[in-house]
Amino acid sequence: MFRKVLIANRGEIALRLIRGCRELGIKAVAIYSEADAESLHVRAADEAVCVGPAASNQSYLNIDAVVTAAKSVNAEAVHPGYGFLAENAGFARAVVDAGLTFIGPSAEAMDLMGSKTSARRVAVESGVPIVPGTVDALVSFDEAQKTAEKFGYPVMLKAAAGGGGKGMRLVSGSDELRSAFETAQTEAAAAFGDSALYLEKAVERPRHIEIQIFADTHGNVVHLGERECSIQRRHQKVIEECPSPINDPDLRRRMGEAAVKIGRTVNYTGAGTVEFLLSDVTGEFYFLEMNTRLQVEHPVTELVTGFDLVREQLFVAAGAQLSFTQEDVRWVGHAIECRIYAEDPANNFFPSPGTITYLREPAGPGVRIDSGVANLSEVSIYYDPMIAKLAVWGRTREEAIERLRRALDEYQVAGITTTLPFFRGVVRDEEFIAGRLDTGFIGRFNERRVVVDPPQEHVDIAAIAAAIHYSRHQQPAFVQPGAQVSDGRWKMAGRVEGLRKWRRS
Amino acid sequence: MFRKVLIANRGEIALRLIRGCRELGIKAVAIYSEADAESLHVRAADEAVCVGPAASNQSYLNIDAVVTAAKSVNAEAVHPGYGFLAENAGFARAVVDAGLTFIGPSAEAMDLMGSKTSARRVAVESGVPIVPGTVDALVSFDEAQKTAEKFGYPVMLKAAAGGGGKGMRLVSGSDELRSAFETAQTEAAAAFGDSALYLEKAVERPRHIEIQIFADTHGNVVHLGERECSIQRRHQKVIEECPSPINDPDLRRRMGEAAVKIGRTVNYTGAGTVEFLLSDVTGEFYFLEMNTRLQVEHPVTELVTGFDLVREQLFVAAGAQLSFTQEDVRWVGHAIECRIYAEDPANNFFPSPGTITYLREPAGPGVRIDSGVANLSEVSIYYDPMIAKLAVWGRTREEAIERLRRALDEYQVAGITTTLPFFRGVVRDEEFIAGRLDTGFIGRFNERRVVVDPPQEHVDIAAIAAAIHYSRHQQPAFVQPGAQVSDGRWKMAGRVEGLRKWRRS
Amino acid sequence: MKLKAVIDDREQDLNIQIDGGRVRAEIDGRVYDLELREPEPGSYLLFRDTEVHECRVTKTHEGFDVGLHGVNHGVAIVDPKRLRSGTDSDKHHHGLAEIIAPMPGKVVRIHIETGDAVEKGDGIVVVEAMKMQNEMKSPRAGVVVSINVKPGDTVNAGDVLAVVE
Amino acid sequence: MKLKAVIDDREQDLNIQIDGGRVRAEIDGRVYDLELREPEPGSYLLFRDTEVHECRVTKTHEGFDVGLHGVNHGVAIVDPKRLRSGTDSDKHHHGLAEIIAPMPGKVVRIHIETGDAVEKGDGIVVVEAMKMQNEMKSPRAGVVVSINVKPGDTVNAGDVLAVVE
Repeated sequence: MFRKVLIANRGEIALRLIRGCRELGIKAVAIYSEADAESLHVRAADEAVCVGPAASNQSYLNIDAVVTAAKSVNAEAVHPGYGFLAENAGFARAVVDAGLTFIGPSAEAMDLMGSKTSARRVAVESGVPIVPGTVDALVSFDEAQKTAEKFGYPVMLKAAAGGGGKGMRLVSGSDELRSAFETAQTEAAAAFGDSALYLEKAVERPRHIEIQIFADTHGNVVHLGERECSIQRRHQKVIEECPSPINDPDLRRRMGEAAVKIGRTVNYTGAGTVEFLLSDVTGEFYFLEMNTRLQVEHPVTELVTGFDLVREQLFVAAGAQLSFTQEDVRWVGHAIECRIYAEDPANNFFPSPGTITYLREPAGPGVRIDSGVANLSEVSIYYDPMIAKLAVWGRTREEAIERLRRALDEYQVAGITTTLPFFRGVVRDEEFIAGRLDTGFIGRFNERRVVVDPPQEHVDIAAIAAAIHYSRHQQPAFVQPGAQVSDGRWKMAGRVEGLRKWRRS
Repeated sequence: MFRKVLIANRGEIALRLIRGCRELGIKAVAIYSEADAESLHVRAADEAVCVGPAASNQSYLNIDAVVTAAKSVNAEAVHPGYGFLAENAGFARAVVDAGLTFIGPSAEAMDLMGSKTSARRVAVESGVPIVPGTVDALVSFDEAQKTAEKFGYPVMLKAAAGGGGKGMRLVSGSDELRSAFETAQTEAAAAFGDSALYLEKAVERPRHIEIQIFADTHGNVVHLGERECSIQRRHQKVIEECPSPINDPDLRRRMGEAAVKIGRTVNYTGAGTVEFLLSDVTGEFYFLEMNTRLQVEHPVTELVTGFDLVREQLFVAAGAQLSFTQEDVRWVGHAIECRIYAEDPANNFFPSPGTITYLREPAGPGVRIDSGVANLSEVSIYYDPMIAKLAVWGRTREEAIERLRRALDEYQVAGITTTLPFFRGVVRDEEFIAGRLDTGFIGRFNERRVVVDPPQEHVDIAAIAAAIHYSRHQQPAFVQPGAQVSDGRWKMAGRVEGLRKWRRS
Repeated sequence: MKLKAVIDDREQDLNIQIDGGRVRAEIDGRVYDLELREPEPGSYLLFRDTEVHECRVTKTHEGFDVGLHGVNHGVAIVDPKRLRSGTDSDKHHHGLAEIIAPMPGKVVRIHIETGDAVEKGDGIVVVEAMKMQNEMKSPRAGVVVSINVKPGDTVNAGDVLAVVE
Repeated sequence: MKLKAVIDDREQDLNIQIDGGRVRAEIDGRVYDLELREPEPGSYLLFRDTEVHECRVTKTHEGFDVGLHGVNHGVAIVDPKRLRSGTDSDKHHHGLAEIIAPMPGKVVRIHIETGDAVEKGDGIVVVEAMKMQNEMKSPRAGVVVSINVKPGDTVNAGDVLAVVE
């Protein structure tokens, strides 16, 4: 096994990887940008190397700097986590060329699956159905327009190099196409250094269901079942479950086999995820894309199967055989994960950077927290606003939801706005409890949510608490009280309106 | 199901029970002593009632006050947790007489199993082997002396009303008997209001193995397998595992059946634990005692079987059938729990009350924390010094130990001395890793532990950090520096010596 | 102490006496007798008879954010004693709709020019932050009377990016 | 700043310069160039080249407790600048063994009387705290020269309960 591994990432996933290394007695080396010197992932590491300024393209995305860092500390392997350089084949090559092990698939496999257009070709070769759409990248806006007309709206624009919803746009009519096309291109360029887009027909009431696969360097390829990731905003997942509420063993087997086929076609190694769209109308599933890395939502699979995916990744990268066969994989109980973002759900999930002035995380039975922050942590404007993942396990989906509800109510974060109030609403929502999910869930949820005002007593007591705090600190709430009362009140209107919208119903 | 339950306890177990109620939509009412008004269990509750002054015999042990509290808030049921009144049949009767449900067995079952002497009679009736010893309480010191001579030393003195090691003494020779007898009597009287003692022959290299049973009011009695609790200090458990490192399915079945027999004999209902001594020499097991309540260490059983024991308790108390049969019980993986005490392992585990000035708890995969404290919590001199339980799960015992090691290293508590350094040593101990456990473990561990000094660099950096802190706060470390340098140094000697002893090896 | 509390957009009279661990408060005639504890700085544990209310109070731009029973309340406290006289308030013109940056970020694109007529929902400005591009739409139909930023500008939360009349 | 650090029972010269985020320290000739951060009050994050050392510093009676890499170090800092002159130190007589209460509690029993001869390990006093009775044993053979408590007394940590010569 490796003696020292460089963790080429930040935030909660860096912590997760450091923990995985620690448990195997491997020294973990963190990298950090100048903005991150005090981040939790640095504090938790055995060693840490600064790789550049705050902007990620000058630090976490800087291949030379990261590889140099790995060499400078004599790391034997590099774990990319997710995001940043995780799906950059050039990075994988640079790591290998530097004589180190890249903890992930071969650069060749990443090339094949990294570009969505070539990935779709692989799926076709493997006999796995794909969503009707362009197989090659669009050469121009005109082509986009023509193809869109051909398939008929609504259509999806996607970044060929993409992932994580960056550079992805749903276009419901021709009038929206240009603005969407331009925005997606810029976003794709910014996120992946490649503005190439392609276009797909949009599937009706699609469920986003993905299959976790694992392969070693000895030809063993297995799947660990599905994750349901239909609850998304801006095409980014916010809640994931294992198994899907559908929980159909036959569907699991068929999708699992399809995913394993694709893995075999590209001689995949390590952890990978094959994403499918499942039409809640027709019941058919289509290959969507493959993520050639560990997923954000891997904990729900770990909770239900019992396997430690990071541990397996390290063993596979070190040349070991998988510690289990397909027959050993059992799915016990139900797990649900909520991604806690520093975003304002009352304001279209806009990021809300800032300093965490108070943090109390839930604990107890069936609760797992993977957090990237501690008390007084800075949530910076430079990076993804996810601060933590809350995952729960229960014997049944019902028990898991009850635990999730309890854990969300325990969770206290102050100083920044988070998506916690949104989740508190979702776990009390009929449709969610019934498991009727598709990627349109949040839109409909926002429509149907009945806003229940809290009892007058709670409102009064909140005011009293504020008054107590004020009296103890004796600073006026407003710098210019007179001038700003009404202004403040006006601002507050929107703000409190928002807050009210997200009350527990 | 109940709408409102009174939690007749404090600390981590009160939190655990509040969580269990919350998940079922039950309002949880806490009780607290005047010393506990700001405790976490009060802050987490929906309602709270003060039941008296700090001294537990005037508050948490005050039956009238607790029952009155339950009535005053219209609670429908009372959960006693463990310790305090949990095994007090009089309390169970008072609760029932007040028209409320006692979440636990019938007072009759508690009477039978509560007194160790009558419990031993029940075991004999049920055809379960017991340790040779007096069946009735000792009437005098003389009788103690005679019986001890009869069985031959070493012998065990135990409180008839006892539990949790209070009023228990190992006596290796006649010269020690009187002092042990007196101490045990006073302790028994203080802890249980009953100074009656009995005497047993001491078993050689005994393993303390207990079986979790569960029974409903419809005649179903099942067992959830064993917990190994051999690692004890002062006859109190500090580390528990499920399953036992022995992990012998046949032994589990035989002990399980013995435990179920006892449960049937007394028409037991709810959660109970039958404790056995297993001789590591002969492989025979003997009935020791039964705890007619939830155990401190129940989380390891929950982690391995997946059942939520508090949830089951609530359902059973509400009259439901057990949600599972013996055939449904599966043991998956391995769980280990460490009891984090506010005690100084370097100083014979003396309690070290105080204020927690800094707290960072471990998290991530396979880690469960049940904590009774938060940042700035007061660990009071009045109550049991356990502040939290750290439990980990792994696919194998090896994986669980690796996680435990990682989690213990993450755990940061400042302001009080805790048993964390002791555990950090244990999880690196050959014998522990090999699973060679018996109740003499800690004694031998203290003998064999090789003390590894930390690298000079760490010692220097610790000194530098202290100097930085000093320079930033500029208070002299000593009120009278001149006079106390050497005195301080002398005190430090003992202290640091101690600290060194508990360093990670 | 006599204060005004602005909560849920309503201004109310709040008369409060704090005497050690006892708090007596009256809000628009509703009376509260509470026992007060502060287990952590900024965490106020309030007992009303047996009811437990733990309030987490944080200072914000507009006043205070109070977390209570899983709900966040925006509260502004106004202390008449501290008000300066002669307030020329309400600089806010209701004929105008301001497009305001909800967070710090960088302007990447501007879809309109001063004088353009826009429909409700038309894209006005695209701001990028945390690697995400967000199109700010016009809250109403009207004419663009001012554009206060250009592509590449860095903006802060609350900045007025454009105004539609 | 020139200081003395008492750590692991050894007094060492500690010369330290703190200049913003840079720390240069010399201990008995060993030189450390460190980068300093303070992510939380009392948490000092020290980088030595790429090595990460997070120190959690807490004030104690004897000086400071420093948690580092899962180990607790007791450190006393002595600032010669602040030492008063004329120290009549070492009031501690090494011929004596003091039986000291390690924590607050109540004396429940005393097994000896002044003048008794005791063996190493003999029970001297039983102190009860947190519902546990703990027998304080004599650390050495000798004669009891003083007993400073009686049953029922409440004692604090550090109190000398008895002395054996």
